[in-house]
Amino acid sequence: MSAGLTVRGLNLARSGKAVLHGIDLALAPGRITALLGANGAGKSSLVLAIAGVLPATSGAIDLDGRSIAGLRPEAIRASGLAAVPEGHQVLNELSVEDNLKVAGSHLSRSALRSAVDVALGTFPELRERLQARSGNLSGGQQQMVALAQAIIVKPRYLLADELSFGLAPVVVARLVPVLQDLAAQGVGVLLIEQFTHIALKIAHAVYVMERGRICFSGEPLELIENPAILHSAYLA
Amino acid sequence: MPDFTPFLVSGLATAATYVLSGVGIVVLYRASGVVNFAQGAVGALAAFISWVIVERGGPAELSWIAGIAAAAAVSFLYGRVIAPRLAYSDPVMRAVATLSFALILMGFMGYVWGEAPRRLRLPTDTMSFDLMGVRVTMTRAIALALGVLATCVVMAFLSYSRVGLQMRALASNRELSAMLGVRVFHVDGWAWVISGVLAGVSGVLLADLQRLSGQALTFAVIPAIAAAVIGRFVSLPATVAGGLAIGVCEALLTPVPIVGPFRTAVPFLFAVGALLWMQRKVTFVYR
Amino acid sequence: MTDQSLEGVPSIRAVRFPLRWGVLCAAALIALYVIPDALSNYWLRTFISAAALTIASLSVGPLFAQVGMVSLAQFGLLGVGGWFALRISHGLGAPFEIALLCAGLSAALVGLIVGLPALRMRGLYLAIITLMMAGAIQVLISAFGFPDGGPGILGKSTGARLMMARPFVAQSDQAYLRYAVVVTVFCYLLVLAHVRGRPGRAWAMIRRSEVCALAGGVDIVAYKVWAFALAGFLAGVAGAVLAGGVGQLDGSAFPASQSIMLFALTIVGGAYSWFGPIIAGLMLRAFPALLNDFRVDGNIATMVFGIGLLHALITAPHGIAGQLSDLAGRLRRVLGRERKAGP
Amino acid sequence: MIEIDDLTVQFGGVRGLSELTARLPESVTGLVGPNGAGKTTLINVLSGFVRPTAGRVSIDGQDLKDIAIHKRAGFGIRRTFQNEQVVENLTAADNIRAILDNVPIDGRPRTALIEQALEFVGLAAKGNVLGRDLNAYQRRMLEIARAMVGRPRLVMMDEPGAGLAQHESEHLRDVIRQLHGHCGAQVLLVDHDVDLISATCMATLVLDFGSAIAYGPTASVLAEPKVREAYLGMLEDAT
Amino acid sequence: LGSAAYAADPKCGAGTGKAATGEPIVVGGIVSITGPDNFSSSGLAAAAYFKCLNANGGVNGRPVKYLLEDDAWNPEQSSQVAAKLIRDQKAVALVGNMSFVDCGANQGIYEKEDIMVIAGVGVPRDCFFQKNYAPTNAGPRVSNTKAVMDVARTYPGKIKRVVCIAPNIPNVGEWSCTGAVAWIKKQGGDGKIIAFDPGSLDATSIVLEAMAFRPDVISVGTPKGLAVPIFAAAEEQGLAEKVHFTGPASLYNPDFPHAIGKYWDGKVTVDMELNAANAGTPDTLNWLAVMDKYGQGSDPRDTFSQAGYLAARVTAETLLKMDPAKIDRASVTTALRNVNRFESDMFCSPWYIGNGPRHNANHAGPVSQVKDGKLVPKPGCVESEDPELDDVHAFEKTIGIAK
Ligand SMILES: Nc1ncnc2c1ncn2[C@@H]1O[C@H](COP(=O)(O)OP(=O)(O)OP(=O)(O)O)[C@@H](O)[C@H]1O
Ligand SMILES: Nc1ncnc2c1ncn2[C@@H]1O[C@H](COP(=O)(O)OP(=O)(O)OP(=O)(O)O)[C@@H](O)[C@H]1O
Ligand SMILES: [Mg+2]
Ligand SMILES: [Mg+2]
Repeated sequence: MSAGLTVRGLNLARSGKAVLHGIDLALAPGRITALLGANGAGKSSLVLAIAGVLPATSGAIDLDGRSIAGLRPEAIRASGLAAVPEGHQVLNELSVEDNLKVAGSHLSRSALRSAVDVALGTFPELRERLQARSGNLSGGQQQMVALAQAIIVKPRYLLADELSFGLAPVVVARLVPVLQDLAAQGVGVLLIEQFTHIALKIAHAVYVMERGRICFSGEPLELIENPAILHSAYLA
Repeated sequence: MPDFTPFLVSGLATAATYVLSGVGIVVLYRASGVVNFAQGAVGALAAFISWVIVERGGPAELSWIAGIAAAAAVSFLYGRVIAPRLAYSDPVMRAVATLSFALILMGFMGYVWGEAPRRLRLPTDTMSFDLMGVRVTMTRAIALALGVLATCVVMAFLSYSRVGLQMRALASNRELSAMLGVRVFHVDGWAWVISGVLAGVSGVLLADLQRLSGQALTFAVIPAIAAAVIGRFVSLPATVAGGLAIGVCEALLTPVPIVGPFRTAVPFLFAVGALLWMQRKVTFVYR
Repeated sequence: MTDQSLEGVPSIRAVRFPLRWGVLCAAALIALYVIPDALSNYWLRTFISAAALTIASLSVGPLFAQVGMVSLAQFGLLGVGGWFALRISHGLGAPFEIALLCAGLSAALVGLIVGLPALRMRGLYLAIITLMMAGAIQVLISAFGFPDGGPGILGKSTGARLMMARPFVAQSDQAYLRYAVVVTVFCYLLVLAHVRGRPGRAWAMIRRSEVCALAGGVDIVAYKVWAFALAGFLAGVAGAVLAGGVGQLDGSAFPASQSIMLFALTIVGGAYSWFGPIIAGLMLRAFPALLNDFRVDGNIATMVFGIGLLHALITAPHGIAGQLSDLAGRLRRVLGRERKAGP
Repeated sequence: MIEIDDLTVQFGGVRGLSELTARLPESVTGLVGPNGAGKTTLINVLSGFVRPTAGRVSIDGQDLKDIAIHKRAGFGIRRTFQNEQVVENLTAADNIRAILDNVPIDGRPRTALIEQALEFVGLAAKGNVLGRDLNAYQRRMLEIARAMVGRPRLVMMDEPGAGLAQHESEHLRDVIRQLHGHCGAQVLLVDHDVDLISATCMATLVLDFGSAIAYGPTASVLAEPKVREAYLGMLEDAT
Repeated sequence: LGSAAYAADPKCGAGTGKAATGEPIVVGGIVSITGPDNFSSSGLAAAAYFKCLNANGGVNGRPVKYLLEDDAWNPEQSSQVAAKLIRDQKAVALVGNMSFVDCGANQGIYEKEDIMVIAGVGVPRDCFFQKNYAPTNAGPRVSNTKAVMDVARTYPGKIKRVVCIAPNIPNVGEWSCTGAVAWIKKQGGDGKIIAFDPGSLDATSIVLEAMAFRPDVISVGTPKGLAVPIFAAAEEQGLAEKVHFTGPASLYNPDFPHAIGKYWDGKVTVDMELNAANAGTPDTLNWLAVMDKYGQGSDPRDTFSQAGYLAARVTAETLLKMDPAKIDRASVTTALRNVNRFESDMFCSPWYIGNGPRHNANHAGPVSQVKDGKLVPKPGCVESEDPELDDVHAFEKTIGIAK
């Protein structure tokens, strides 16, 4: 009955300051769900909490009916949820290739090789930089590495924080069909994106956050038709 | 002009213990980003435990194994219980925390065993052969062989095994590694155990070759750290070369008049030299 | 917004002095006048040492808190300062104040010469290099020993030892304790002037990140050198105060482990707070004296210090001073609430 | 006026910049290009963090080769970072004061300069707030304030719009537009938000593989087919 | 021997058997308990003796209140506890001191307050060059000289070259070796001092350096803890066959033969500052009896303990001769300075304090040999012929001790 990622009543504090208040959110397999909200609304914090990096104060997080609240990040990753944190974070000291290998270290050698090939198909820019120290890559290239790391593991749920962060428009345009493809294969995608028009275009469902609370959830169409909702959330 | 050959031969064995310690330090740093100032103290503990067992009439082999196991255990314990609580503070604080670990171990050893005269003996002490006019015990030969062997094994482990790759990932960014599915505690544990074992071997050998004293063995970490600095905490071959150079230089300076008494400053000079060399090209990669 | 309101902003929260510090000053002056006479000779000497160690800790704390540099050689530099103070005092018969200043300057210089290669490196390397420097200073000190009144540069006497001359105005232990406290206050003011001024802001940028500092036009090496020199100076002054207190120094008292202990207790005391160094000074000298009174094994003290440091690093990165000021803040809030609720 | 001649930056086997030659006279210039094109590298060369392998750059006729990194702020080359670099334990005002310590202020009172700068980026009320208590957007604005105090010649911004929401992005636009008029500095702007570039930049330089592929008035450059192919892709069709 | 010690009832002071109840006389003592080594047995013996004295009438009815303080090998702490004992507690004398740092650190206060220190064990040079400090032991320099002289006498004509190894500690290292080297040079031989950094670990290098001098005898003049690795390194090189090994009294410790191992059996001689603990002479037996009855079972019965006992005894006997009502620091200092002859069968020759500018009364004693895991004294006493003692000998003539 409970396929999907559900978050119920999630509260979170960072450095003693409450940043999430009773978040309810559901992520269905095969659908792209957009999460919008102003700076500091708490989107990234929510992603980190789901991924197990930030310990939630209270609330439930279930993955396909199994509670993952309180698990360590690596365990959550192992149960099929991949999160791409914001700010193009990569393992700076490692080469691009090693970055990809680390992400796929649970795969067999041959499975890993083909998964890496698939990821490089999406980001051909990385192919000639495979041996480069990833800390030396440009910001956009690092974001590509981070996304590739998520694609490699073939997750059942993908949380992408600031998908287009630092990416050239040409790359963003290339990513859109990739995400849609993933969704078509049954992956549940949570998309956080500064360019609202892109997010609303490809999402099946939308949540809007305002100061640590969900203030809207529904169809993208509702928001497109009623831009005031979004506007007030951003000006909050 | 004094004859340096005997000093060279004697210095090599000491150098080998620096190498063992230094390699342990580098492995740990590469995996968890901790510069372990307690490496010497952990080795000292191994030596004391071995000594206790031998004094009680236990078999020598058991005594080394127990000593080294104890070293691995305390190292692992620190890595499991204390280090994770500091995992997100900066590298300097993590290094300083190991200093306090060293203080605790030092105080403990001082309290339990004090500084009474004692000696740790290995059966290999009595076997010896002559090399260039110096009698070389098997212990020394073994120390050198172990130093080389351990380095090779650890190098292969780091570059070819998955755990090795994951160790490097961990050192780069713990939080992100965890998000990428690296089993942090598991990998970390490996690193602490390896470094503990290396510390233990080095401690037992040093205690045999030189002196069984908590203070002295604890501060034997300084040449080992200097060796690791030469390897920039990354390169094992450079660490090995550094450790050997420091140990041999210290010994070779012994008969040189005037500078001889100051030869304990050799690690310092090497480390400074290495730092100056590394500074030639300071590049900023920022965006 | 007026100019004054901006001027009044404390630039760094770490050194914000408590309110009504005028009252505090007055109280301190009275205490300074009264307390030494009430102390036993044992505690007088203990507090003289504690004052010196407070200065030493003051040389470690700001370096760490403001610039993010860890120096594990400060106790060695204290020895260097002591050496020069003794030599100048014995050799030239110079007044104590001159010896004090020279001690500070020479320790700053020695620290700089040895630390310079590491200053361009990040914190960790600096920590390592200074630890080794502490070891090297230990070798030198035990090789040369401290001057005890003889002729020549080494100043080794062949007859009886001479004690270092104390300041003219502070011959007795009581007066010397007051003197040491005043010197400590001067050191505090020196640090404060730095932290509140231009160097303090430059250090804050360096601490944030070196790119930030470079892009902001900060000459990183120069400001780091300056910070290190200041720390060396304070350590040297501490050495002179200590030498004046005991009358002479012993080569065995400056091992690298003492430098580590000094750093450790500075962190435990609270490097970010103005009274952290005082706590550190007391813990380094008064606490062992207390333990000694109770006949506790020194090894146990070492373990206690180690555990204290670990505890501080894990749970209270701002040290005891940080916890105390948290407590004071909480008390003030509670009291404030009561007052508000009262009328 | 930025003059770039035959500028090459080699990172081991990779070319960050490849024989780039350009004259950038406009008061607000955009710098765009695909990921890894060398935009950040160019900014790093100008601010001194990267040493060119060959070629030269000069600003207002002054060859930058002769100016040490930490002296460039004083000379007037200022920048913001993609990862903001606000000092957490200084107040917003002191963050700016720290810069004023190292740049010419022409004898004007510092407090006035600080107030003006804060006012300009919309942080007038935040002068006493510690850096760590500012939010991401305020920090980014504070960075801009730090970059524009005390006679700057060139203010470079590396992706200031990344991650900003729409209305914040609009405020940023206003600030960038007024920057030149306010302090007289030339502005070099790197961003992947084409709207931001079009709205603020008079001219735009497009880089690809470390070389210029187009330069001219922003609108016409962005309309060039090779730019659309290398950089913009089919995004317009998607929206 | 144990039974003999038990059999004897300790004799202290007047030996009345009645506990002293009068106003206590405060006597202090500074030793190093915590730190690199537990260096306190001298003070513990003094404490035991004063307990015994108090149980036997005390000082004409006044008990001695003996306050023992730990300086933890730290000069600062030493000066603190000195201030406590002398200024706060108003001690009339310090007795049984045993510390590496006390002599140097407290010289100023001892002279300023003019208080006499009858130390058990002095090590650095300062302990033997002060007007107010009189140790009952001989010191490492005298001891080293005697050790080398003894080897030279055992193998007449064979010993020409001497190496003396010492830690590079100011006022201890070089100084402690200079006597032996001066002596061998006077005999037409040659000597070399190897001062090594105590922090240095590499004993083999030290031994090799010593061997490079081609010595006939090596004196290992280090604390016992540092000596063990040096002997180990020498064993590794099989040196006992090539060179004679000896060492000063710092090696005279019951654990020492065991620590260096069987290889050295019969191959090492160690100097003694006092007659052996198991000599069985009356005063030795009395000391053991005092320790058994008034000390702790864990207190060491070593040569330092003997020294502390002697220091306490000489003090007590001096106090006993004074008017109990007129015992203050000044009178005690004067009385102690007037001690010109004190005899015990632990000493090879009479001991004294005297009014001289420095004190090194103990400069003759036996030498022992490592045998069957024990240190066995050789018969006879060796008299140090260190030229540095010339002034001491001259002073002894004035008080009629030396011929
Ligand atoms: N490391 C941190 N420590 C303490 N508080 C933090 C930290 N990071 C973020 N916060 C606070 O948490 C709140 C939510 O921040 P978060 O980064 O989750 O927002 P966001 O919606 O992702 O914003 P953005 O659009 O800037 O990415 C903000 O009020 C912020 O001040
Ligand atoms: N320090 C370095 N070492 C090696 N290669 C580098 C270094 N810095 C940059 N590069 C490489 O130089 C090229 C240009 O990088 P740069 O950061 O200038 O790109 P960019 O145009 O800013 O891209 P983005 O839009 O993604 O930020 C990239 O391929 C990058 O990998
Ligand atoms: Mg975010
Ligand atoms: Mg870039």
